[in-house]
Amino acid sequence: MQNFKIIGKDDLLSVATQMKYDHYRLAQISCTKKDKLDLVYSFVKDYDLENIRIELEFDEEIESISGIYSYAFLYENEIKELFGVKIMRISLDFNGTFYKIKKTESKNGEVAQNG
Amino acid sequence: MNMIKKSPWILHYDGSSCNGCDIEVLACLTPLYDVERFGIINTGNPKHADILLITVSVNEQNIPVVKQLYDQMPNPKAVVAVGICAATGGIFKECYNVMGGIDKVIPVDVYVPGCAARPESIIEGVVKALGVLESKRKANEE
Amino acid sequence: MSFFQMAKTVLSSMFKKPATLNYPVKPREYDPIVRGHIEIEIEKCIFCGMCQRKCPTGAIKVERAEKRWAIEPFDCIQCNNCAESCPKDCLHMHNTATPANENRDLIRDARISVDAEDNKDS
Amino acid sequence: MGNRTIVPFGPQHPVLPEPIHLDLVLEDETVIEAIPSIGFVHRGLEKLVEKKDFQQYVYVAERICGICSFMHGMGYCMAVENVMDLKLPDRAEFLRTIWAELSRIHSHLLWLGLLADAVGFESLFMHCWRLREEILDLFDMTTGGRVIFSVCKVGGVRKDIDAEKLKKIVEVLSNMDSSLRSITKIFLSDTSIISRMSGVGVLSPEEAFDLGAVGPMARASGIVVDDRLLGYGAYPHVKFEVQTATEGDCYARTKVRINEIFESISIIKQCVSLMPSDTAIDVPVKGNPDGEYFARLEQPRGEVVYYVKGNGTKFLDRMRVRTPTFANLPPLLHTLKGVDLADVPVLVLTIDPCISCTER
Amino acid sequence: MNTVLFVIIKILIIVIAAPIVGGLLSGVDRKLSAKMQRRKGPPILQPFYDVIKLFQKETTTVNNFTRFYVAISLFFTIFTVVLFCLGMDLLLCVFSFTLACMFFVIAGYSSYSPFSFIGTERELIQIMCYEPMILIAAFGYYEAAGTFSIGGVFGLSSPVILKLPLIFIGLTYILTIKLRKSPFDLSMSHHGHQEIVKGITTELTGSSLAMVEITHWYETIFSLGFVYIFFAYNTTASKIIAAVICLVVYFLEILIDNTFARVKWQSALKYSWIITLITGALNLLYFNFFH
Amino acid sequence: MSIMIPLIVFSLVIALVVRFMKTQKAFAFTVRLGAAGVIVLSIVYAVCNFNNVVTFDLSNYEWIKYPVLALELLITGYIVFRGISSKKFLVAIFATLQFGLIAWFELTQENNITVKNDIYIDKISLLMILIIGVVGGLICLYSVEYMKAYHHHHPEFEDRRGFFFSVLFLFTAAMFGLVMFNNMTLMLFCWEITSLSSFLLIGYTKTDEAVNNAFTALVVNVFGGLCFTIGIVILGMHSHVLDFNSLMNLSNNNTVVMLAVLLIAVGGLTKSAQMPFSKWLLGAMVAPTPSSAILHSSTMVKAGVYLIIRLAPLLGSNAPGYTVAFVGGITFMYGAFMAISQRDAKKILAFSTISNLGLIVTCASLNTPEALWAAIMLIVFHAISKALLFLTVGSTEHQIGSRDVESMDGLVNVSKAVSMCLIIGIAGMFIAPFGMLISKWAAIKALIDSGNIIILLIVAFGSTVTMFFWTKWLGKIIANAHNKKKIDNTLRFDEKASLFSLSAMVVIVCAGHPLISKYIITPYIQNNMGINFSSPIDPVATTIIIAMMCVLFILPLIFVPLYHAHKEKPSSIYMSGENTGDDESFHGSLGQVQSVELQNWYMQGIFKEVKWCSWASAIVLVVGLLSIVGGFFL
Repeated sequence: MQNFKIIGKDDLLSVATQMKYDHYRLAQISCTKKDKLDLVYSFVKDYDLENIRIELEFDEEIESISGIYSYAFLYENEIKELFGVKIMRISLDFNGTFYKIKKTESKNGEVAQNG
Repeated sequence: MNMIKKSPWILHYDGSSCNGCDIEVLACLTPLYDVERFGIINTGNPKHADILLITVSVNEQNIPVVKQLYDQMPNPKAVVAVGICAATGGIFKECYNVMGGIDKVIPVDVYVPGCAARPESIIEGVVKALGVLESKRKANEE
Repeated sequence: MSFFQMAKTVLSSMFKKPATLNYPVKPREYDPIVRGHIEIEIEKCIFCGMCQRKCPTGAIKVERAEKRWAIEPFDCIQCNNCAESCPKDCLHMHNTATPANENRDLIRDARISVDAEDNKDS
Repeated sequence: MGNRTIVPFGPQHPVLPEPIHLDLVLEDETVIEAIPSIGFVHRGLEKLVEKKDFQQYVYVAERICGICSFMHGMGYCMAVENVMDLKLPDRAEFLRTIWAELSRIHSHLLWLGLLADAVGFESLFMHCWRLREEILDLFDMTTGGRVIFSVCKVGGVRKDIDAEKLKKIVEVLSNMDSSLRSITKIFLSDTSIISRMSGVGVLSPEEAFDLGAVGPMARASGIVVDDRLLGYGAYPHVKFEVQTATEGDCYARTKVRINEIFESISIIKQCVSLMPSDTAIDVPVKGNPDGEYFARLEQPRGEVVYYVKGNGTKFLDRMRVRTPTFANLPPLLHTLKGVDLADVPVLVLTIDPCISCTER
Repeated sequence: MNTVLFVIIKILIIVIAAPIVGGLLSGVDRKLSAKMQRRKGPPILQPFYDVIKLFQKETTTVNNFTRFYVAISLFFTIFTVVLFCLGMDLLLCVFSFTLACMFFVIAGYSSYSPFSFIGTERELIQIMCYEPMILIAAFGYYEAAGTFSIGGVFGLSSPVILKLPLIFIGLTYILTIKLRKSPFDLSMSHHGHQEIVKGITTELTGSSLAMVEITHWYETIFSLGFVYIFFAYNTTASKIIAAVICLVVYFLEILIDNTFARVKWQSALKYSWIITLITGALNLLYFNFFH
Repeated sequence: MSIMIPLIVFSLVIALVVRFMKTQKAFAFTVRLGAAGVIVLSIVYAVCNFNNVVTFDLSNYEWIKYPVLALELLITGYIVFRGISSKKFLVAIFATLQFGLIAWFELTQENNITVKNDIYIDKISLLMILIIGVVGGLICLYSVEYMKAYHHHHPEFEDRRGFFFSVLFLFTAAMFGLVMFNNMTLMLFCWEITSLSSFLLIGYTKTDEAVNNAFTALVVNVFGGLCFTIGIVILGMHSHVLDFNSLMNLSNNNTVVMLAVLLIAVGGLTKSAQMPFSKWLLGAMVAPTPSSAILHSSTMVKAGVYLIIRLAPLLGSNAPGYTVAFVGGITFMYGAFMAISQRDAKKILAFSTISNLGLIVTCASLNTPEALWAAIMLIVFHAISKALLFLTVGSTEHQIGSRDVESMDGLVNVSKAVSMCLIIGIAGMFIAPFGMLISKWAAIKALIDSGNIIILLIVAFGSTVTMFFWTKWLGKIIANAHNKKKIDNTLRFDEKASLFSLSAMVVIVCAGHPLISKYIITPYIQNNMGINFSSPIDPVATTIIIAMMCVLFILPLIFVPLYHAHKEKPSSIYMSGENTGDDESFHGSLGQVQSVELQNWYMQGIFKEVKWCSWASAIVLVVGLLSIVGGFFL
């Protein structure tokens, strides 16, 4: 079984910086929505996989790591749109027009659960 | 003399597809199937096309696009829905972002089944669409 | 600088037979393994509903009470899951595809007699 | 502003096999800026795990993309099998590897054809696709489907390939060799093609890392990364080399992919000769997945990441797939700047885009 | 009176025969291309089916002028071909042909549609590529034949090609552009997939598009006519040989079409100008100093 | 003397009167009167003197050189003063040198030279008078409303309209003099007045840029004047010749004479902005449009080529001939290439002017009848078309607030009248049946016949490039864009009158070019060269050209009823399916409504102004030096 390192949301930027410094590549960011938002950041170096898990309340805000990993903006826009994760300061923010899914659904929070 | 049967030009639009039917549509153009035998050209431009081949269902964002393309095609025109997703939504039917069959957006003339539709089926569907075009042209003239 | 690299292929192709299968003129022979459409031997069916449960797209409808088995060919993804799960082995994958049609509400109902169904197809 | 050409590129556009939209800002014909818009193919497949059970979901996973369909099914199964701790029979692993590599050949040939088409070389496109049909015939013969195989399942594979068909595969591949070599040689040596690819969209190794490139895109920039070395499937049993190039331009990417075709042929031949005689192709699946796992495997387009989280019921909690094109989009957008409009399709193609993978 | 009638009949024959030959050539082109790609290909008459179909279809338009410009372009192309076949002044033919091209370009501009516009710019670049060579070929012809009159070719005792071998090479190179063959099919390609959709013709439908197609048939005749006058002189045999050489050149263009990737405009401009300079300048200078 | 009165004096009087006007009404009246007067007088004059060569001897008026010298001193003084006060010492030096030289020459050396026919008005002078009178008059007429609007749009500039109009008429008078005088010293005097007017008008707005450009123009022109003067002095002292008529009879084997001819030709080259002197003409575009039209495209720059046409008998297959022809050829190509990378309409016109003048210079210097025919035809067509284009650009600028070609898209929807004039003007510059092309045709024939292969190649490339930039401009105007853009576009009567008459002239002169050829140019050439000569374009071709012309105007008329009868279904523009519905925008990537913008290609990477300018100058200088060295000293 793989390891998932749990960190607080305030440590994200420093951990990401460290990862970048260690020459890790961001493999993906994913979100699972149960009673909390469960964010998993995966980093890959050659054949080595590191997973970092952050648990968030629904209304909690989190910093974008697009300043560190420029290409994170795609993942962040995706989870922002599909799960309603409040990500701050994304380098290129589509503001909910990333997938342009049907807007009427988002009122009752339906959309926010998929992905 | 009606030439539309001898030179149907197609426009292919790939909706929210899995690519399976798309590459089969492309495969129809290639030496093994060579639809150019029937004068079929894949124009890639709605304004030149007679037949709109839509592979797979549409999502919210595709609806205006498909409508636009359909509107831009000059009459007579026919629509062929390729693949079961284009007919009913198929396996994607239950996805939140999929609208189901193409016929919810534009009128469809021929449905081609298959997941993915085989080139033979697609050729068959296009040939069926030719009959539709023919009758539409007649209706136009009257 | 090397131009006309393709010329050899192209010129020799001119004197070869085209690779074209000539499909509608010459019907295509499929390998038996090819997945085309599902047929049922209705007399063997016990209407257990296994195929309906296993079908990933919900194309199969089984009504045990009415002894009715129907498939919506425009929902079927030809995965062969139903045939594999059928306890009585009465579902078979045929290697020819459902014909293209101008009307998609073509539910193949196994209760309809074979002749009638053929008429409807053509 | 006001002095630049701004045109929409896509979603419906003849050079785009799949819908994607770019706002292209041009000066003369040079791209100043390209802003992407996706979502035309977004269906919401990841959420579908809540409606299909984990075994049915294999069929959905296969339809994430119709080109690398088999690899998607395989990746999903691998993730679930790892969660459920299933050990597959060797034959199943070998069969999967054969299909996977055949898929790679077919995908690369398809890509070569599209590339030829993008540079306006129609006859080469036709010849590439003619060769590809021979691979598709092999699929037809072994799985019953040309595009979507439906042979993978959790716990193994659903169909076996008998010895005769294995022989046929080797035969077809051997017969293809000479025409394949003459076709690929054109890509690598014809001046008119090289002039369209060489020096276009250069991605240095540093940029490739900074932008998170994966697969052939990264390998063409000299980064040695190939997830097949992780040792899944039958790859530990076969010998192969990771194909790389150093130039980082479209030409290098073409070269890498062409070499991979021949590498794949060699892998398949090895698999066939090493094929275990044990006829078991699957293991029984008991219970439901509980736990989570990241599976990574190498698709024709690069690394795909499957994340599966089960909760003990037959419906999974979460299935996430990060496809190679998603990772390769930022390098694409980066390299698009400063090229000509005529290069845009070539560049878009050299990442071998699979939008339906990307948006799911 | 008789001569006038004779000329009118001649003009009618030219106007009718040219597109038929052009269309047939185009059909042969498609068939041969298909063969080269190991396909069966469409019937030889396919281009006619296409054009008739287009006339039968509805014509939609993005503005009121586009079709008009296309029609003028067609008119002047026919005009050029008639002038050419009647053996008039070669330079006048070139000018009138340029006028026709200009109207086609203007048709592209008038729609203000993104891809049509980019195609138009490329078309202009293409005109810029081939125009010097065509002009120089006309100059060379004047030097070699002593007259700009095309009819004068049949009074010569030796073919023009002997005096202008390099210019002929340059001209065949440039014909690839005029016939819209790969590698120079930048502005609108006969093949399906191009980054600018269908270039200038993107917005044209129905009869407008059919007119463009017919224009192209006339253009083919005009281009091959240029080849013809390099070989024909006052013997009958030479006329037949010249016609055969036209076909050979056309076949060569088809072969080139199938063996080259499309170039970018920069290369198109660079190579065609360099070739023009080398062949045109050398030939003219040589001719001027030694004759 | 009487023959000068109607034209020159009338212009001078108007110039003087208008200087002291203050109100718009007064301006309008006087300038209209002046313009109409100039037009009518020049036509009347041309008609009256059509069949005879007018000559006049000033030998009884020896004293006239003193007032002329005094005026020259005044002018020189003014230039020196402006030069020194603006720290442009080069201008002062050139001007002083020139005046010193001419004063010395006239006061001490001139006595033993007999000048016969100080005034000599033959067919070409007559043609020039018509151009100056009619085109210039129309431009003056146009400028009445234009200047009013100009100051309305640019309140930041001081309103010096009286001065402006005054200089305009002064210039007209000088131009009349220039083309009438056969005596070179008197011609030089007019020459300097034109230089001065150009300087004054470029600097009209008194901005730093304007003043700088004015000085650039002045320095080049005064340098040209200096060369001219040296040439005159050499001719006078060596061959005792001071008039063109006698000049023609000199042998063209004499090195000293040829040096003098080359120097005078250099004067002509500076005035007509040939390489390497062409920069000033671009700077001159800061001036208000009418002055650009009259000075810098249709008349003053023609003075340069007029001079070269006058010198033509001595040019041809000799060192100065080759040099001048080559300079013209290079300039033709350079101007055309550079116009590609420009988006400011006036800059395009300026480069195109430079380019066309290059062709005229080339033709004039070949000294074959066909070439001369082409050169004169080019002058006529160019003057009319360019004047029309400049004026239309001026009107366009006032209507859409910009003279950027890119902002002219859909102009045809905004203002039908202006865009029609623009289209006719552009068509006149390069499209097949129109005038410029006919002349180019003749030029090509002349070039082949004279065996100038290099220049022939240059012309082949240059004309192609010319077509590129004109067509893309034309494309912008007729584009079906911005249908909703509506601007208050009332063209005033004066503007309309001059624009429409010029447009009509473009067409009429083109259709009537066989007449011009038959009655003006051919007699001139026959007279001058003493040979039997007819138009280089054969009658059949002429007929076809005129037929094409008619077709161009008749076809639309045929199509209009057809269009009304058969309406096509309107359709939206193809935008990859992302249309928003108004044909001018699409759904952008970030969810915004993005308007489509289509911009022509400028290829600024390839056609860099500075790079090409230095290359072209270098080539011209090297070739010039080589030919001088080769021609004179070997």
